[in-house]
Amino acid sequence: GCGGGNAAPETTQPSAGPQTPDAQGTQLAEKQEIQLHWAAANFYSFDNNANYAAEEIQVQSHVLEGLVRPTTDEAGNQILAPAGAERWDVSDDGLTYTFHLREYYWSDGVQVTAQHFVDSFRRIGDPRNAFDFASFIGDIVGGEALYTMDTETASDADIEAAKEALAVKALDDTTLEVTLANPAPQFLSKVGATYLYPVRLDVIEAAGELYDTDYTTHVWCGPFVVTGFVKDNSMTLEKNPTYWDAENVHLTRVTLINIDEVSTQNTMFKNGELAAIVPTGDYVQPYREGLAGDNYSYVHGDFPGVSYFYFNRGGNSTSGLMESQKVRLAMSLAINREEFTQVVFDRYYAAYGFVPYGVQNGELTFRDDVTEPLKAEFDAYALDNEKLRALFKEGMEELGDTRELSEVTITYICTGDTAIKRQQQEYWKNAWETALGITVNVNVLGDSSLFREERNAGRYDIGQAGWNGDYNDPMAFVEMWSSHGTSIRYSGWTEERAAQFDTFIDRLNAEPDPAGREKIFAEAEQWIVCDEVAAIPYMYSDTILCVSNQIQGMTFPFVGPRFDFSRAYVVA
Amino acid sequence: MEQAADNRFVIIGCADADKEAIARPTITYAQDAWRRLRKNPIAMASIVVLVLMVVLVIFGPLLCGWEYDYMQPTLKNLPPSAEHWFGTDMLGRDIFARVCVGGRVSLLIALVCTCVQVVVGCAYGGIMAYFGGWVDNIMMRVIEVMMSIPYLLVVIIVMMVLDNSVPSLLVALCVTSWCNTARAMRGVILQLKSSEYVMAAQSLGAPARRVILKHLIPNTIGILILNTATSIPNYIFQESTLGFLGIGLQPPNTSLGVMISLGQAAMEFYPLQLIFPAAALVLIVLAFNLLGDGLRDALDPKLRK
Amino acid sequence: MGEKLLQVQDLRVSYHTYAGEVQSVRGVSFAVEKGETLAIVGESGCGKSVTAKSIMGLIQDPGEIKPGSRILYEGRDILKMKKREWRAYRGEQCAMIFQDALTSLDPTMRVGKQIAETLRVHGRAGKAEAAEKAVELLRRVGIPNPERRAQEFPHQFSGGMRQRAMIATALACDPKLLIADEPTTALDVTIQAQIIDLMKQLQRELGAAIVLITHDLGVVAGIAKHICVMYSGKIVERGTSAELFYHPRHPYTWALLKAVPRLDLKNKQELATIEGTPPDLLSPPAGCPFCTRCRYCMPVCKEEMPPDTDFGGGHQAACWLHDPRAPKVDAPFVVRKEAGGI
Amino acid sequence: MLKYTVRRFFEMLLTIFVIATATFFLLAAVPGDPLSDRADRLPESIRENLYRKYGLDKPVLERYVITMKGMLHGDFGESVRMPGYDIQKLLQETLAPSARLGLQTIVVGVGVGLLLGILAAMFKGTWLDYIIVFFSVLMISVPTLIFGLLLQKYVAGEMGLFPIIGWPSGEELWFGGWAYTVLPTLSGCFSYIATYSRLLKTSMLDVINQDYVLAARAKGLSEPQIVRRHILRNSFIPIITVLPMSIAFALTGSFFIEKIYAIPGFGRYFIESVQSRDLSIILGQTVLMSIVYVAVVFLVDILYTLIDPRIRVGGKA
Amino acid sequence: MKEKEPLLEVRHLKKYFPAAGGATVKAVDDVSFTIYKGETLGMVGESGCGKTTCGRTAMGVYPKSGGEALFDGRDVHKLRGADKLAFSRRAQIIFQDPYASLNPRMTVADIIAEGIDIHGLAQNHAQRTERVYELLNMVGLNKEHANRFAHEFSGGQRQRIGIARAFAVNPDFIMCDEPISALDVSIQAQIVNLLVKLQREMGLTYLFIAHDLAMVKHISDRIAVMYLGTLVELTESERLYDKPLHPYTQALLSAIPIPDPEIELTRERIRLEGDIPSPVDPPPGCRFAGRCSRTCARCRRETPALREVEPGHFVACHLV
Ligand SMILES: Nc1ncnc2c1ncn2[C@@H]1O[C@H](COP(=O)(O)OP(=O)(O)OP(=O)(O)O)[C@@H](O)[C@H]1O
Ligand SMILES: Nc1ncnc2c1ncn2[C@@H]1O[C@H](COP(=O)(O)OP(=O)(O)OP(=O)(O)O)[C@@H](O)[C@H]1O
Ligand SMILES: [Mg+2]
Ligand SMILES: [Mg+2]
Repeated sequence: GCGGGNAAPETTQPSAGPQTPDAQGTQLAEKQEIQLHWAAANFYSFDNNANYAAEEIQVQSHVLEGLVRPTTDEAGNQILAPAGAERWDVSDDGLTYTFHLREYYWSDGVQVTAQHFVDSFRRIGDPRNAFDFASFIGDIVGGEALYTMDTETASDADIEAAKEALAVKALDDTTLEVTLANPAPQFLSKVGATYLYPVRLDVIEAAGELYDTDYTTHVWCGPFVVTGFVKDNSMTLEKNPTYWDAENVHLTRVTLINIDEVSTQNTMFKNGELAAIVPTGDYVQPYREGLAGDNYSYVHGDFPGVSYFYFNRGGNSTSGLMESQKVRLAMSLAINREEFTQVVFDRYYAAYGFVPYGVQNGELTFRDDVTEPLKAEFDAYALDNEKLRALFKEGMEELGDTRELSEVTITYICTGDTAIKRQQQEYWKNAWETALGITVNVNVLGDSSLFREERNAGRYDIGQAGWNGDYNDPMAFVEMWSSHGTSIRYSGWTEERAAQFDTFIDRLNAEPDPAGREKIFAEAEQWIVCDEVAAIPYMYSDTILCVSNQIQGMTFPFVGPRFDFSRAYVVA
Repeated sequence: MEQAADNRFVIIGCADADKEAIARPTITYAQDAWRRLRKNPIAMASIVVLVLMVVLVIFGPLLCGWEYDYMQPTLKNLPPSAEHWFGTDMLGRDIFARVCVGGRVSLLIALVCTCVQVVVGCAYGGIMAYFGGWVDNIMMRVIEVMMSIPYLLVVIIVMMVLDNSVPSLLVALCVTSWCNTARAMRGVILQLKSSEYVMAAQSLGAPARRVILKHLIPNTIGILILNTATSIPNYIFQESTLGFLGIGLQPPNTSLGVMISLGQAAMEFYPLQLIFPAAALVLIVLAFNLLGDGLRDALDPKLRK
Repeated sequence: MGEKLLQVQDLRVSYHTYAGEVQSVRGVSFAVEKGETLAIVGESGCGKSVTAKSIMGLIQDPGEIKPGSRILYEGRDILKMKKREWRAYRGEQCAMIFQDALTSLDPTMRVGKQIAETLRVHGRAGKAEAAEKAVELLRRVGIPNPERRAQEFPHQFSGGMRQRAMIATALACDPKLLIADEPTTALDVTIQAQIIDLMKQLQRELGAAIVLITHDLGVVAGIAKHICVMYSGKIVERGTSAELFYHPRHPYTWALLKAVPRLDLKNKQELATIEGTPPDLLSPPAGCPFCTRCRYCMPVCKEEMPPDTDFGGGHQAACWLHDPRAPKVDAPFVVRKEAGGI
Repeated sequence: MLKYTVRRFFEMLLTIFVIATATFFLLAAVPGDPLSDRADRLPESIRENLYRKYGLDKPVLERYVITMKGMLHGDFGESVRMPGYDIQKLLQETLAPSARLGLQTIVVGVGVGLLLGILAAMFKGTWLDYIIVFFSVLMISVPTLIFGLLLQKYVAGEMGLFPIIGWPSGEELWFGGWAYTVLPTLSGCFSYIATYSRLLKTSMLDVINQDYVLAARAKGLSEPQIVRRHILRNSFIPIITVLPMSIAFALTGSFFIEKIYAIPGFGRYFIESVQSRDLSIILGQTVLMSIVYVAVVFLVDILYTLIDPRIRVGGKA
Repeated sequence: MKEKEPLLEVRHLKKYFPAAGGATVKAVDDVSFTIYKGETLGMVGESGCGKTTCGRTAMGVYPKSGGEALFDGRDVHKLRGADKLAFSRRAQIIFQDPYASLNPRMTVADIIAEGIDIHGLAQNHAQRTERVYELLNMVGLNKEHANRFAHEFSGGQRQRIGIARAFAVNPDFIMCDEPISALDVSIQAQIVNLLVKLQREMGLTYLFIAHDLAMVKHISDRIAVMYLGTLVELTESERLYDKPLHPYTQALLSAIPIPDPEIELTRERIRLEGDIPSPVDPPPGCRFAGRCSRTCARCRRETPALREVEPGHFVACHLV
């Protein structure tokens, strides 16, 4: 099970951690085959360096074996378990990592060597490949220099030289040494991501154009191998007999199949055709309350995702009011996050900070130690419309705007017309209008491109976004506001403000101690949501899963694949 | 024989006045059509339903006393009751009021779009068929191109050029809607074109516009009605599909199409949220179709006698 | 007197329309003997086609054959027949040639097949045999090159040929009764003459009785043995061909005879016409339907329907002029020397 | 005939060229590109390299020339959204299920539609007619998606009569695995049933009043014989005019049904590739659609002459 | 007799239609005739022989394939714009089919006033209405008919509406395309009488097309007999009746039905064998050769030209 910090009280704790069937004394079923839903359309490539979508990770994490594997321990805590690396040493200054690989093999019989990791790190950093997660090598000496090279100006030779210079070295076949530019405890979590799993250059070369699409050109080194793939529809995985831990892999075949409609998923789960589902919307309640039968276990855990609003703080915004911190704060305090999550989703957590529950900083779980920065202020205002309006008005007056609140119109941009999105849009509009007495103009844009167009042109006051952490560290949630981050391109987050924020990053880079880091993270978070009001966080994501009682041993890592079935088994 | 008898047997000949008399009452085309429509109980029922719908759609929210966008988050997904006739939706809004308001938008869209479809389709099809030759060939190709270009692209362009508002929604819905009508019209008009009354008008010196408008198009009513009545639900659904692209209706505005697609998400647990708007739509479409059938019979000069 | 093949007794047919009941046929009675030709003459809309369709059992929905009407075919009332009996009767016993050959032939079916169809449905022939017979029939109605023509479609035929194809279809099962509803109206004079000749010849060969419907007295002069003159749903005069042409008794018949264009008239001289239009059958007048157009109209004509006056030899006319109380009127023209007044 | 075919062929090429050009420039005019979604989350330097990799940094005209040159060789280029795929490969992998589903849907939908149309026309004004009208209106008033889901939930899920999802593959790609195809076909065919029953009814009512129907009755044919031999053929002409559109659309896949029943078909790419601005796939699909359409129209023209001998191929009255 | 002034001169007019398989239908093949002001030229011939086509081509309704048609000295096919509009006012058509030639969805008033509207002949609505009433009255219908629809009328009445429509623009010349063929005999006479009366009153010129020689003879001053796209005989109507020269004309005359059983039963009719042959690529020689009882070798070889055998009597036959 997944450790749940502030998990909702209804949570049924599933069996924790990977357990061997024998330990439980359970009877294994004859047929060790399961089927799972999987949004196939988001599986674009078999190239683990090129991957970026969750569905790709879901597959790659089962067919490849990286240095470490994100999973949960017996107690349900998030851990990085030794995988391809039997063990690793970290130098005292936190800058040098030495991984000692175990002896394990690709499915074609070739041993997995440290060089395969070196190749993978260099390949993902190669600017000519322009891989999405190239920045994952950013912590390594020479990493940032490599992936930020400009392919127009840099020659191939320059790039090759930069690749050589990347401080990842195969000391021998089973020893890999990585040198970091600064002590970055999150590095280990990044290594657990499938993007940095090993690659075989010879296989890539032989496959040529087919490497992305044709699984038969690939070799595998994980617990399963791919034996079937229908584009945008399904993927078949079968047990890899040469996997180093094959004796603990029980499932012989796993079919990942695309079932778009939630009602279909539901029907199939009830019919026992799906091993697990992720209920959403109205389906959550019946599963949570056990109305849907009793042959499943209900899992509720944390998820590293936060939903927030950002502002257009440029002078070009439609109302021109978002420059005022007080206005922004008023908007942030005006919404009833508890009611929202309750009414619209009937799940998730109200967010008064930016770092979600369960995110770990080394051994520490950030949210357990640091109270949410907005909480106090929110309680002070207690959704009192008078006070909120006064605050908003004050902010307006600071900007020299003397209009009545009823004359104020702000524009809220968003995308999508699914039932749930529409409900959100309507809820927010209503919430701000009733609390602040202003008019909120909802502009729903057709697709993400149109949305971006509108956003980049600044024709809005407030916009909606979500962010999921790629690795398990608070850094994944604060880095975006730095000058390396992605916020810089929109939301009126100027270079200046980013530079201001970079001081936090600089301090973090110099601080290897988790406790010290925690303090700095707390300051940074305070700055984002309270002092600067760069964003209005309103909701942390969570994970809800229902697993058939027939299936045991499935784990649900915090980052990485949503289901880890590598050690799961079907009981009779 | 008697005097009286003699009077009766006097040749008086025929009076000039009765010569060309037609015994039937004088009634105009419209009167006659209306009269025959009235004889058709199904068509009359459809009219009654439509009128009722229009009344409901305008005054419905007043009747039930709820604003269509008034949220009561604590009272969400309620079943029908005396308070909320059709129950409440997922944000605790009154479904009856929403069906009325949604119906208003959907009816408006359906009517405006069918009007455009009919007008443009007729004009285009008429011109194409009337002039024939290379004009026809080119205009036909234009239709082919229009119909082949991905519709979504066209819609996005419309959104860009115009803004994200109800008028641009209407434009987006109408951009290619007339193509099929134009094709159908072309087929009929090609046949009508060689009829003698068209030739008569031409030999009187009638310009093309007059021939098309006065002679050709009025005689295609049957096809037009069929075309129109069946395209009404199409528009209503297309509107909700375009809503998916964020065109036109912005929250909390709603339409039957939107309500149906939202209701579909809640179908499993709150089927009434789907059934009410869907029933309203079926009623509207059924009424339009049956009225269309009746109208076609009433307007068809062939069926008169 | 020959044997009666068909007897129509007091046939009344109405159409129920929006405006009310259109009484298309109002009590028509006549009889056809085996092998003879009866002509029904009258102007457009007087109910000729409705009469013909009644005999074929083709009156459909808005139309209704009123109770009390009887149509006896070989002594059997066909109005009481069952569906299956109707199918055996139509086409085999009694066939019909329609007014408009172009619209009466299925445009999508080869002519030969349409002819063979009749034979097939009545089980008269197998497929191949029927096809052969169809070619034979086409030859018989005088279509040159019938083998090829049988394979063509109606639109490839000229008007006269289409009409002949219709005749061939009707003749396929050697019916005893042939109803020809204005078979020549749409055709020009030369073809018209050909078709009439053809019908005469076929009648001689096959001995079928023919009911010939037309609005042109000239057409029937050479073929009909008996003639009924119909006006506004009623038969106003009937008799043998000679009687009717040489001793017409009804003002309508006079007018019809006069209206036939004659080559001996002076150029641009005013032609004899029947002014006005027939009464609307929606509300037929109580009196003589012709009275509004009749030069000899009397007050009584408007009030009361004239009774049939019998002139012997089956010659009857329904006109008040033959009432003893009425003034004597001469026929307004002379067909032959011996023809005269009443 | 040959001349006509050749002319039509060249006209088709020209039309397709215009369509492709129009699509290209529309796409260029529309904001966004296939990378923008991804690039939004990427640091600036990776972003620039990514655009350069796919040649999307070049000016529009240059890209147009490149695209058209490729098209001349039948190469629409590689998808940006789906690395390693081009339209040919995509079609190879996905067209068969879509085409089979489309064909089945058309055959069943049009077939049943025509049958209902015949019944409605023959029993015009009776309760049967009104029931058919009611159901056909119901069929066009309820979205395919809802039909699909309802059928799936009740017929497959609760009654267990058919598999919930899936589609025959391998040996059974074209024949066999019928159980899988029943529900998808059924959910898809409703709209065709509605459209075609209404259309046929209208045109049959026209034909029923024709003289040759009366003439056929006078020959002693029974009502079913008349319908079969004379009425149907003649009422098919208007049907044939609209059939090509239906076929062209059906063959290239149905988005909703493929989604609901997890059918590995082509339908989804229509919407998705436009939304992701994936030029090569959009162009390929558009051209494919037009080719199918033009080809079907051509076939139908020939069919016309078979059904109605008055019409000549390529002839204008 | 005063000098006859030509109004419509048709010279070597040809009209071909494309037919299946690249063949051509020679519907009108080299036809020449002249219509003088104030006269009526009758045109008779079997169905499909090209009468309508000839008339319509001469009126410029169909584009021509050859030859020319001069109306008042000007080629009708070359008229454009205002000239064409003016021409359409002077020359009018009455159509063959009274059912097909009236728009079923227009009122009688609108049908009749169509020409008035197009040519702006009425200043205001009242004037227009008045003119419509006048025209209705002229053709023997009354005011109360103005707001009805064509379907409410009988065939004869419909034909009169068509006549009123043609007369609405005060034309000089009217082509009457079989205005009586579709009508009952009793009504045919009404129409002919009406046309004669109107001609007398207004000094009109008619081209009167029909297939029934008996009726044509009444109304026409001269008669042209057409056979399969060509003129075979053209002369004054009395003379044609008294002394038909062309064998086809003779056959036509003999086919006229006479309402007298004795004559009908006894008279000798000239039987034409077979139907009118197809005008698709007709064979060389006399077109009538296939059905003529007096065909000789020359007839099959050589197309006879229209010759003036007597003053004002033209025949195209080798044997006269
Ligand atoms: N289907 C029908 N519905 C209504 N009235 C009809 C129908 N068929 C015929 N009638 C009416 O019956 C009357 C007689 O029509 P019928 O067709 O018998 O005339 P007719 O003598 O054959 O005329 P014509 O010479 O024009 O063929 C007409 O007044 C017509 O209006
Ligand atoms: N639009 C057309 N296209 C092709 N062929 C035509 C066309 N119009 C007429 N024809 C052919 O030209 C020939 C002459 O036709 P036209 O209508 O002029 O004859 P008509 O003498 O007026 O006959 P009717 O007495 O039947 O009116 C016919 O063979 C006809 O098939
Ligand atoms: Mg009749
Ligand atoms: Mg003609």
